Amino acid sequence: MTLLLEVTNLCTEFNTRAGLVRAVDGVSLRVSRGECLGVVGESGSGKSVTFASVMGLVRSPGRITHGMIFFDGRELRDMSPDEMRATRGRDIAMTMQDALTALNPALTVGEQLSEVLIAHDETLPAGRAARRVAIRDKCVEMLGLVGIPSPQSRLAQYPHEFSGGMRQRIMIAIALACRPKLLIADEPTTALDVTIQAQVLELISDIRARLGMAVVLITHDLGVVAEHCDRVMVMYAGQVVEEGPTEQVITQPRHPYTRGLLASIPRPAMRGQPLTPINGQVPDLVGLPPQCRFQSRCPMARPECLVEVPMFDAGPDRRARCLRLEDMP
Amino acid sequence: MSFGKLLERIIQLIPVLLGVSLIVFVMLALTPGDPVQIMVGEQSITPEQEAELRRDLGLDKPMVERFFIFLGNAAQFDFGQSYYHGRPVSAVIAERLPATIELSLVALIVALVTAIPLGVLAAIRKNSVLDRLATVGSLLGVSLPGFWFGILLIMLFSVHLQILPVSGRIGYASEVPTVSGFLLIDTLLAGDVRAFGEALRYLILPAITLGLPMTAILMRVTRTSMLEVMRQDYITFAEAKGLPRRRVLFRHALKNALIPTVSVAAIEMGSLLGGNMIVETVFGWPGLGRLVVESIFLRNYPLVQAAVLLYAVTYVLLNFIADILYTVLNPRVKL
Amino acid sequence: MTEATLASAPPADSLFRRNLRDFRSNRLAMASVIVVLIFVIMAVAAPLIAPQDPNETDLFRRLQPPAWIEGGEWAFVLGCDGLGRDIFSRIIYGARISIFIGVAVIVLATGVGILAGLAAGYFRGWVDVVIGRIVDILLGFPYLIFAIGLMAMMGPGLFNIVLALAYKEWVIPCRVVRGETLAVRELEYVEAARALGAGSRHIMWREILPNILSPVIVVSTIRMANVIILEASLSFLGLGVQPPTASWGSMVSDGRAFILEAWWVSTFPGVAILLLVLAINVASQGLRDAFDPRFSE
Amino acid sequence: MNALPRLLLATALATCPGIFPAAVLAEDLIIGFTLDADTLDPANHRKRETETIIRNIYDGLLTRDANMLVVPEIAESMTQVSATEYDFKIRSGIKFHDGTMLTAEDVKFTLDRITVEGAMGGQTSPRQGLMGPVASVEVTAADTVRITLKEPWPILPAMLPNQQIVSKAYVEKVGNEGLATMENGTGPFKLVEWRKGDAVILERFDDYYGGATDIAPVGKACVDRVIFKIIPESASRVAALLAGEVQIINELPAFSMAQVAANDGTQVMTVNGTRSFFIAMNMEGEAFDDIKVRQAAAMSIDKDLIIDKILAGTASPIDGILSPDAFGASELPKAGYDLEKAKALLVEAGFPDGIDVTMDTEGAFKDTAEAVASMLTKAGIRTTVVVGEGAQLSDKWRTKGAPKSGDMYFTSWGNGSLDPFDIFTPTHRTNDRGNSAGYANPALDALLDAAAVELDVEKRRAMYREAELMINADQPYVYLWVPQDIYGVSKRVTGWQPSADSRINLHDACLN
Repeated sequence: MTLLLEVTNLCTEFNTRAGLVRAVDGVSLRVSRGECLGVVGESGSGKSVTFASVMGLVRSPGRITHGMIFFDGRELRDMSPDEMRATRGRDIAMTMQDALTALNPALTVGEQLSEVLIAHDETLPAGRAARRVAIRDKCVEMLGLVGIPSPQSRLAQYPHEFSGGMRQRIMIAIALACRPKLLIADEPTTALDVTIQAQVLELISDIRARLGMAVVLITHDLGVVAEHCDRVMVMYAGQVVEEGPTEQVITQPRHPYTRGLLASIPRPAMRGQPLTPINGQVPDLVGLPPQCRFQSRCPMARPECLVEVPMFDAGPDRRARCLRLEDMP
Repeated sequence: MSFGKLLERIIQLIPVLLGVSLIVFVMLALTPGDPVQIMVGEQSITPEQEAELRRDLGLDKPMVERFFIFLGNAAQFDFGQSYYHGRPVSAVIAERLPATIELSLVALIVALVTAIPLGVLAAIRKNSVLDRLATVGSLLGVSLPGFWFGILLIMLFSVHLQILPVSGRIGYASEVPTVSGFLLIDTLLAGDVRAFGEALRYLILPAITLGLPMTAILMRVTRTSMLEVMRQDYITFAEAKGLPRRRVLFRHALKNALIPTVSVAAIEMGSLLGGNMIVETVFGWPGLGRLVVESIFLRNYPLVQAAVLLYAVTYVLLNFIADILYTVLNPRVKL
Repeated sequence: MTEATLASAPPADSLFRRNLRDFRSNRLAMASVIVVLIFVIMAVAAPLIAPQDPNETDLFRRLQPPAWIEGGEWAFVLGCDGLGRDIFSRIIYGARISIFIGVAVIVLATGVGILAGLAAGYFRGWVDVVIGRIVDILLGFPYLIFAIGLMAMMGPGLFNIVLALAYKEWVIPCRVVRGETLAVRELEYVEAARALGAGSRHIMWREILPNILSPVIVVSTIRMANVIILEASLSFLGLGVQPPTASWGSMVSDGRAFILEAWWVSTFPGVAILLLVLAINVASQGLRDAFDPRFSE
Repeated sequence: MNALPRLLLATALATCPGIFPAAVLAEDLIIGFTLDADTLDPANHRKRETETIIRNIYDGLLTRDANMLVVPEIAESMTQVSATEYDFKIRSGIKFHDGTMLTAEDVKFTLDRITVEGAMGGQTSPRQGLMGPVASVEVTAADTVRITLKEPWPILPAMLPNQQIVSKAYVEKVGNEGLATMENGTGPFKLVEWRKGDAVILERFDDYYGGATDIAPVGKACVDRVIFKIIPESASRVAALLAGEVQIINELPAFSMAQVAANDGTQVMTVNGTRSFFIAMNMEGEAFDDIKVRQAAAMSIDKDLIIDKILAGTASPIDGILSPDAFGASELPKAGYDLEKAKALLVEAGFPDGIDVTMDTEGAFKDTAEAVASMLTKAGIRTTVVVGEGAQLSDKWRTKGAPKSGDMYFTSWGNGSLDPFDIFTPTHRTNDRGNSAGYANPALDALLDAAAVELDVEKRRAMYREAELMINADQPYVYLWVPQDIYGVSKRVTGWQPSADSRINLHDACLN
């Protein structure tokens, strides 16, 4: 598999009133073509900001301070705003957590879908009438693809006229309209009922297989990752703490935080064992000393953990950010 | 929006309009003095005429009944006779109305076309020099007393620079036949560009004075709501779609940001209507506002009463239209 | 403050104090507060401050220019009006009228508005419907036109202006109070008080009112600026207080006749209105930012 | 103002098509005028401004020249047949604006419409009072109309210029309401358009018969069009004149005279007015029933100072009710400004601490009333000015004998005819309509009644002299002054002169 996205040592900072917050601190990651990467972490762990940085959507007062972002062989950070615009939506697409807020309430679904095509699709015919027909056909096709019944009649409707699951599908249809090479799905199921969660994830997997695109699935749900992702990356307080093939990470976590996460969710494999929450809170990211960020909550923490901890190799294609990597059971 | 819902909304207007009429009726009914004497003022009428007027007004009848007589007459635009003018009140008002409407509309347009772009610019260039200027300007705009600002404008442009006329509405435009009563339209209909420019010259200062507070408020509202909207997920999503900046700003952001602007504009129409009285007085504009002010001092109360009712009903209807516009802009709200 | 109350006070940094601190750190707002205070002092201590009797006419000083222009003198800093009265002294006395009417209307309107709003929001049902209807109807009138209509019928006079403005003004605090009451009445502590058997009056005054006061105060200060402009507008149209009482609006109006020869007659009173209203607006915006951040930008 | 921004602004405005200055048509004479006409019906108004506009459209039986001399206009001649009968011979060949010929019937119709109760569709003309004791109007020959009076009324000729002749057929066609906005007069100008509140646009009536033969030149009007442009604000009116937007303005404020005179293309024109200003003191009240208090008030007011400073010398002080130009006016003893004596009189009257009084006045006179009030205050008559509105004050003070409240009333009475009957009787006869002081003097009443019908001019003059001396002694009013009418006029205007009756007659005005 060839490499599609490679991020190296990305740092993104926010200049807030309370002080400088390094929301993304030296994150490196890779996504191959067609691959599905799961990104897990609590809220505030920097997972969303990381990919907002990739998309070039970090807004003031935030900014990328350093790092490299190679996508499909090009450095995204060197692109002009216009080039970046052309890339977004066409090559890299994104869905957001809640379709209710991500879809513009004042515009029809049809308009929100067709505008992506107008912005990016160069295969559209030139004539006005023909163009309009082509756009409409494509919109209908996309809505059909994500499983909206009788799509023609629904193009003129507004987002609030759809159910939650339907809205999520519409958002996905919009993201996929230009057949992107990479889809970043930011918490695609959090806002949904359990039954619909499964359908939506099914849909993403299904389309991914059909279109052969890569997917980054940002979630805080390890169960979702286990089911859908090839590889997983765990983030904590702005840093990647562990990454590797899903199966291995879940069965044999090499970072205490990953272990904690796994222990705090019900899993069929752990049936019968008590759930143990992680004690404490995510540290305030302002003025953080250079030391292991998890140590305040870590059951395995030792005095020597009060130093800056790099990523260690933890087996083939696996890495973890823990000094006590070897002590892990 | 279905016809049924629209009808429902129209029916909801009725109690408000009734209440407004009641207050206007009570205003005159409670004015101390004999209503007939008040209506007639300095003019003399015969005893027979006076008796007839008493009968018409139903002064011998109980208050409630008199109110319904008033309502019935008002519904037919019958507000009695303006004895000063020797014509019905409604005729006198109708003569003055086009000038007032023209001035108000131009002021509204001036306010909208300056406030909205400025508000948007200030929002997307937050904290820039322009934003700060706009903020200061809007504060000044709501704090400037219109009557004083108008006088300053006259001193500068009419007296000192002598580039704009001092007072009134007429000029070269007097050559143009009256069709709509709006000089800007009539001059264009007549194909007389020069008269159009002339009419415009007379309009500039009053329209700016009248539109200023509204401009200030709308600019602030547009800026605030634009900032609010720009924080929304759907803007991020629109950016993520790689749409052109213009489309994100004007189609996605502005359409939503305009929703509160429309509501506020409707409310501010009240200050525009009230401001007419001031601005028309300062600029000698021959509209209804000045007529009302003059009539107050002549104690021509029937005319004042009719005009107050007219202004209030107009305001209620404008707000109703704004409500409808609101639903057009905001599909989430159902009538 | 005694030590005992200090000890029993809630955590030193109560919300109110933090808000107050926020407000104090807003320099522009503080400057505006100082400007407003200066006007208030001018109004209260007018007889002590004014260099001249505001109503003393002296035809030999008719249209005398401000001090820095040839023909002016420093005892009559801002010049004299058409009857040779000192404009500066009249502006100082005029502050009394503007501020008195501003405060009187707002106090009256806020009092009535709180009562009506609390009743509507707390009892709901028919009380709410009736008050809501009245509010809707009053909102159907453009403000100035309503006031002009009333003044035309009642005749000019200080007391009548206060009434004419307050008749409509109360609607604004009423709507705010009603909305806040509706939101607050379902909150836990109110429920708790009700469960403990507190009477309606106790709940409204002791539990609800203190918690909705901030937005009401913020709205009231913003409205005060508006009321002052409205009063000046009425006076400008000749529907305000009677001469020779100095009122800024009528001073501007009187000066209109002289704009060709003596610009200062209507310019300075206008500047006074602008300064006071601007200061109130800036200060109230600061208040809103500090105390009611929901509405701030 | 610096030249550069001025130039920039001017350029900016000039580049917009059609925005830069209106080239007014050469022959448009534009009058910057204080008030719009209420109506164009000559029989349905009581306002000077309305009358001014109407008089350029309609002609009367008689008119006045610039020197207030009454001369025939539509009438060719007037003959007094007896003490109560006047015959008017109607000029032939007079056309209404619609082309029909004026007949004696039209004259009778017009006068009946004014004098007969309820003749205007049930309403009585508000001008009825101006026609005094007219009993009937008859057409006695094809070209002759006879007016019969109930009693002798020597000022009928002086009052007739106030009434304009309408077309009977036209009024019957358009009705009273139609006549309010449309016209069919015989005057030198006809109506083109009335932009209500903004302007009255008139154009020359080419079939005009020429007007009064005693006033040269006879013939149609000089200018093509006349526009009364309504500019209520005095400063705006002056600015418009200075900017050349208008050629004549009325009510030029006294303090703007210097500026208009100094300006290159404009001049100031004045004419002695006919309106007497005075302060009524309520003689039924507690303080002013004492002549000493009334004298104190009169002595505390420095009329000359006010005339000098506020009215820029454009008024004549009076010590009786009559204008110096009026019939019967004469030199009278002056009260004279004497502050100390005024204070002393007040003490003598039993008010050592002074008195607190109010003075009612209309907004238009606020300025002078306040100046007067501050002078009274200095003498111990502490006066507060209360601005009221005309009709309301009129109700309050002109009670025709009914009890009244109030202390002082700063007011005026017009005397367009300059005949004492028109001003002396209403303001001083017991319980008459303008007797706002509540003055009651049977001896004066008898004298005024006799003077009204006295046909011998010299006897009559002596009677009014005697009456003036009576009121000068009793001082029911503080008699103030008769102001001049002041006009600002472009030097392009020729052939026009202001008239003492405050009307602007534009028949003879030309424009260079």
